[in-house]
Amino acid sequence: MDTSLVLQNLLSPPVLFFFLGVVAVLVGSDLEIPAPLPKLFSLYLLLAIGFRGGLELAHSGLGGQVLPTILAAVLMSLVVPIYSFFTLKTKLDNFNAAAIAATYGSISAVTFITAQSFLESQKISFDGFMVAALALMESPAIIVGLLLVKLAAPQKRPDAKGMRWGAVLHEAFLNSSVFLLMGSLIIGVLVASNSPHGVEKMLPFTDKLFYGALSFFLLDMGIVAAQRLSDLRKAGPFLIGFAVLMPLLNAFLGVLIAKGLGLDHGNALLFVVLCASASYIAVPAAMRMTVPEANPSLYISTALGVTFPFNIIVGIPAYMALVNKLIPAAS
Amino acid sequence: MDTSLVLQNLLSPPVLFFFLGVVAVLVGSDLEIPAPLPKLFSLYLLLAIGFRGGLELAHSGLGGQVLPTILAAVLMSLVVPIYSFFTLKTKLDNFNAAAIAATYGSISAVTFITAQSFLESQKISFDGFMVAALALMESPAIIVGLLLVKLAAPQKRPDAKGMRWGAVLHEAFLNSSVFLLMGSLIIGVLVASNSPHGVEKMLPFTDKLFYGALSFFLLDMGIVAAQRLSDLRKAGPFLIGFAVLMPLLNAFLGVLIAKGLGLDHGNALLFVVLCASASYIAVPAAMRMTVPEANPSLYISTALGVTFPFNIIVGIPAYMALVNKLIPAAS
Amino acid sequence: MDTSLVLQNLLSPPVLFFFLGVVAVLVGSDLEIPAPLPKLFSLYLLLAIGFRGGLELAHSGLGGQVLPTILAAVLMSLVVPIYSFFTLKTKLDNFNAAAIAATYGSISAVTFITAQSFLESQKISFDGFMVAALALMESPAIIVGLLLVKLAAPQKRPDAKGMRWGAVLHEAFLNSSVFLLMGSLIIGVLVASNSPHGVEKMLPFTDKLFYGALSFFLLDMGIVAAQRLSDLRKAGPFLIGFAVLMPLLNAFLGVLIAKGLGLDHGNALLFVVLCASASYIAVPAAMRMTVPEANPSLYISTALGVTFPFNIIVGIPAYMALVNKLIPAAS
Amino acid sequence: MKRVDLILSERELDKVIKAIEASGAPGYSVMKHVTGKGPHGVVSDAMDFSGLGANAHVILFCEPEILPKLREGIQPLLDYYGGVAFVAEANPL
Amino acid sequence: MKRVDLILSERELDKVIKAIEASGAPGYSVMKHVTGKGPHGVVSDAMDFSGLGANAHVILFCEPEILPKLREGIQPLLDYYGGVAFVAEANPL
Amino acid sequence: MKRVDLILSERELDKVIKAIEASGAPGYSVMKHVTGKGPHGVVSDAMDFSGLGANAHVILFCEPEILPKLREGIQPLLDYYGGVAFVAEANPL
Ligand SMILES: Nc1ncnc2c1ncn2[C@@H]1O[C@H](COP(=O)(O)O)[C@@H](O)[C@H]1O
Ligand SMILES: Nc1ncnc2c1ncn2[C@@H]1O[C@H](COP(=O)(O)O)[C@@H](O)[C@H]1O
Ligand SMILES: Nc1ncnc2c1ncn2[C@@H]1O[C@H](COP(=O)(O)O)[C@@H](O)[C@H]1O
Ligand code: NA
Ligand code: NA
Ligand code: NA
Repeated sequence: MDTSLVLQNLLSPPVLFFFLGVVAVLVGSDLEIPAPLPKLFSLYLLLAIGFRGGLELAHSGLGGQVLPTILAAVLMSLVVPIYSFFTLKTKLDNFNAAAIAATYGSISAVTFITAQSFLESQKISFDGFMVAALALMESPAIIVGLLLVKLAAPQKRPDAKGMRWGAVLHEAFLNSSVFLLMGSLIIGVLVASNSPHGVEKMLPFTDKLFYGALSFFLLDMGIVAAQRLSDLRKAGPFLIGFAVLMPLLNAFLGVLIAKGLGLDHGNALLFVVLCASASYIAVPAAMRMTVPEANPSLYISTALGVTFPFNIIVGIPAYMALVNKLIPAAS
Repeated sequence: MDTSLVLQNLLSPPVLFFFLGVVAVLVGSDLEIPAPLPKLFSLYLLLAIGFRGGLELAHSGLGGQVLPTILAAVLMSLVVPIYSFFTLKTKLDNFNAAAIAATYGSISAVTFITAQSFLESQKISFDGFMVAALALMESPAIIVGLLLVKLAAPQKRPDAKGMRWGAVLHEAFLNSSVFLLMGSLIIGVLVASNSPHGVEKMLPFTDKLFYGALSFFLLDMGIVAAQRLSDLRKAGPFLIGFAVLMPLLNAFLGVLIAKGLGLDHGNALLFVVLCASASYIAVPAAMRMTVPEANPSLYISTALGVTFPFNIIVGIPAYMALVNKLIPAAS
Repeated sequence: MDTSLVLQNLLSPPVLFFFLGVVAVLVGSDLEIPAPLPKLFSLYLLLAIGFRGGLELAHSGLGGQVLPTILAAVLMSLVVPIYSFFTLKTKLDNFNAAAIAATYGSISAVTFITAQSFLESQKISFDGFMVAALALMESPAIIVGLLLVKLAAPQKRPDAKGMRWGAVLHEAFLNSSVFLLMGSLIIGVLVASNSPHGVEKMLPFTDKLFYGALSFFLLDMGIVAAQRLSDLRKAGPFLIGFAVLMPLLNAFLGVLIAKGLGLDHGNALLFVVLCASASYIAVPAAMRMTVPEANPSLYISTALGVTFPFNIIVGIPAYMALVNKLIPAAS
Repeated sequence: MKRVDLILSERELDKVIKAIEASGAPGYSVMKHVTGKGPHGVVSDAMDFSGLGANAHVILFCEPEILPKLREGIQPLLDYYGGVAFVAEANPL
Repeated sequence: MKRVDLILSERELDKVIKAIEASGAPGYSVMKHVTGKGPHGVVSDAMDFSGLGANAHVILFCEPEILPKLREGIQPLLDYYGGVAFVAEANPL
Repeated sequence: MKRVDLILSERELDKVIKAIEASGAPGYSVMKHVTGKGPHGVVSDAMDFSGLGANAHVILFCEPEILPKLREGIQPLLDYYGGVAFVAEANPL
């Protein structure tokens, strides 16, 4: 693994602010970013990434690699939860196994954004349609997770007939982060061709501020992730191992698929990061609503306390090295 | 009506984000922008619009059309509540009639800003002194509304002697949004000539971010406006009709006055929008304090649930078309 | 004293927005910036000033005047609380005397930032290492304050053995504002040389927005400072006098030291402002945790209600005049 | 001792606090941003950005002798503006 | 009259409010952002940014006759999802 | 069962929660950002930006047997730092 890539990633502002948050918790500083300020940054990042992705999608269109890549991404978000579920079931009950599995089928927008920043710092180009893949991987993973619950666990809830399909689809497609991401993407597409003036006036907000806002948000993510560390003891070595090895496996599959799709290095890294990352925004919120039997501290701690820092810190440069190795450079 | 104007307005980012908020409520997404984040954007927009208006007012001075236009605007804010009140009294009690009437005499800063953005996208120029008109239309409308309550309704409140004038003027001139808008306007004027360095360093904050912040705020306005839709059933067809027809009437009067004042197309549209819009920030807050007998769900739902979306979506381009038709282009 | 300097300072946007906040309270407007929005700006300002200082420190290195200046600053933060304490003890109990003393040994980051803006508007240059001095003056003052409590006041707290050193050092070095400022400074240093791309992408956030965010925060500071005015009556003339005269004394000492260090005008002013300002963020929070016996309304009102406005409004230009008088211009 | 719970619009909070202070109560606590429903309809915080405010919950512990004075100051406000006030028994821990 | 205090996850708040309205209670008040600890573990608001939510505290004052209906609607929710519900005496001020 | 209400500075919240956990209480709930007035003067949240904090309101429902242990852990904190603690009757819904 290329240690200079790791170091360059480590010394970028977003990752350093993430560390600062972690250190704050480890040394016991009272640094905190009180609610609902982190929500402001989280909403902003989703809106901005969606909008920018939409602009680029409007330019690239749906031809070439676009549709195959999006399809492959959706497929991964359907398949990953299934094999994750059967792995997790060896040690956990159905509810927890399904909730964690859904988490790993879905994606982490912040990991994706950090990977984009990493690519930019390496001057490697990538395409806007990858944001569409990002947006489309949340819902299928949620649906598979809830399907697994439905199939594997007998329902005896006060809502009588158990989960109804309406509620499941509702959570999958209309939960606030999926909705905002998709909505902003569509707005980006609509605006790109019809309102050049609007695009230009949005950019200082969605582009210029983006990196700083990401750094600020990662400061909070560092705090929250580190607070999760104590939960990890309860989670035990099995889950910690899962939270590191499953992303590696998914990343490996991701590189192979990216190669098959003929993606170039930038898009390949983003594709891998989508496969390897786990959701700690949309999916936990959806699982908490629809699978209250699962323990949030398990699915949040694995996704946010282990997989997220792992990806942010060593994952991204490691996946880049893998991409560089397995995919011949376009020339 | 020029449908291309409507379409161009509909496809601008602020209006699309407004729609996104409306859709979120209609489809039942849990998207919300929790308090006090919308307050941040509302404070920011008032500060920025005031500051920018002040800068421009310092340059234009008070000569030419400036004073007549401001006077005409203040006059409209005094007169509109009176005929609105007598219209509303046919169906509502004095308290509710007066509160809604005050709302329509006053203005909506966000509608005004959206109209400015619309003009910019059409490359039509307008002047900064219109912001002074905006700032000066809130207080008279509040005063007339409270006067109407005082005259029309016998007071029997625990505060003994009913409303005192001090409290009325206080609410009219010192309520937070009027105060912040006026204060920022004055700061803009003071700074324009004395601190060119300060102006330059403020602009990235007050100018560059403005459009994005407006879009973000309109996302919330879309959510809040759509939540009001259920109140409309209670409001009934009379109030819904009022909330559409009164702006149209006021807009029509506004165009005639603008023509009389000799305003060019940009300023004329802004003047019309001031006449046609209704307040859902300053006036409701003032009415809630001083006329607790009126039902907030009535005056907020009409102004925010009907008139605001109507103006944002079809009103602005429609008024533009009217201006184009009735006022000969300056040449 | 150069009245044009005072006027130029008074007519800068940050100071005018501070006034606007003061006026809001004095005239009884309900303008308020609800929690936790001011915290957002306070965190942002600390992060941005630390980061920018770090960038510049990386370029200037620790040679030349850097280390002597930082040492002198730390020394002042150790000595000021001691003579302040003995002055205050003539009228106050040990707890309150120690808490106020610590406040004056420490610094006000916002006063420092306002002084930087003042220098920029005067086109006088200054160096980034002054931020390091800023960051390093908080902790010693807190430690001396707590030492004074420990020495002067018999402890009889429920935590048994009174204050433990761990807790004291913890509060001194790890309280959230010191931690964020130091952390951002270090990140700035690390990033400056290793991640030029990261630096460039951070600047729109940390630089361009800075002045506007400062103005917005000062609007809140004006409100909060003015709310403190009623506490001043309780504080009495002794404390009010202390809150004006002590900064003047410290400023005078500061100019002499700056002269001894050979600082040029820009750095000298910043050094003086560090000496003359009093903390109303880090130290009050630390004192409240560790010296609950002291009355927060005393130490906050003096630092925030008197010294802060005094410095912001007349102090900075006055100190500039003093610097101009006592330190010969570099040529 | 007695525990009094008041829930009312943030709008009247200043007036209520004045009445509490006039009653001689030894202290009180206030929670804002309370939503709810009562005879006057639903109160949400969706309009918070406009300064419209929601409800406040005021708790105060006092001797029973304070109650008449408190009632006198607060009841007219509640009667006119809405809101609820209840008393219960409570003893120091 | 009776005072009922409910503390439960914000997640179930809508359901609980429906049950309260069905019970015929004359009103209720809600405080969100409540943290705490119970048989199901600690609830913090650190994940607020993700929409995960914390607990809500619902207070309602009602006639004793309302209680059985209330219990019927709410008890199954608390049994399944967690949360606590207590009743105490309270009288109008 | 018993209902205990504690209102105290956010500053001492961690210590109080430790005392509650040591007492064996089955759970507790916390509301922050409480303002108020007591023997030590007025507490507002205007200095929130500086980390100064306001008050917290802690509610806990427990068996009467828990009270002595609770009192023992909490009373010294309240005596020294300020704040109030009251007990009332409460029964499961
Ligand atoms: N029975 C009740 N129980 C609890 N809270 C109530 C009750 N009635 C009214 N409230 C609260 O008091 C507020 C004002 O009531 P009102 O203006 O009388 O409708 C409501 O919005 C509720 O928050
Ligand atoms: N004994 C108790 N006293 C006060 N609050 C409690 C108690 N038990 C539980 N709670 C609250 O109810 C929430 C949900 O409880 P549970 O899901 O049953 O653990 C907890 O997070 C606490 O906020
Ligand atoms: N009698 C009371 N009733 C309700 N709350 C009180 C009372 N006394 C004190 N408090 C609350 O407890 C906090 C701390 O009180 P203290 O430090 O003793 O002044 C106050 O700020 C109030 O929020
Ligand atoms: Na994934
Ligand atoms: Na109008
Ligand atoms: Na100092």
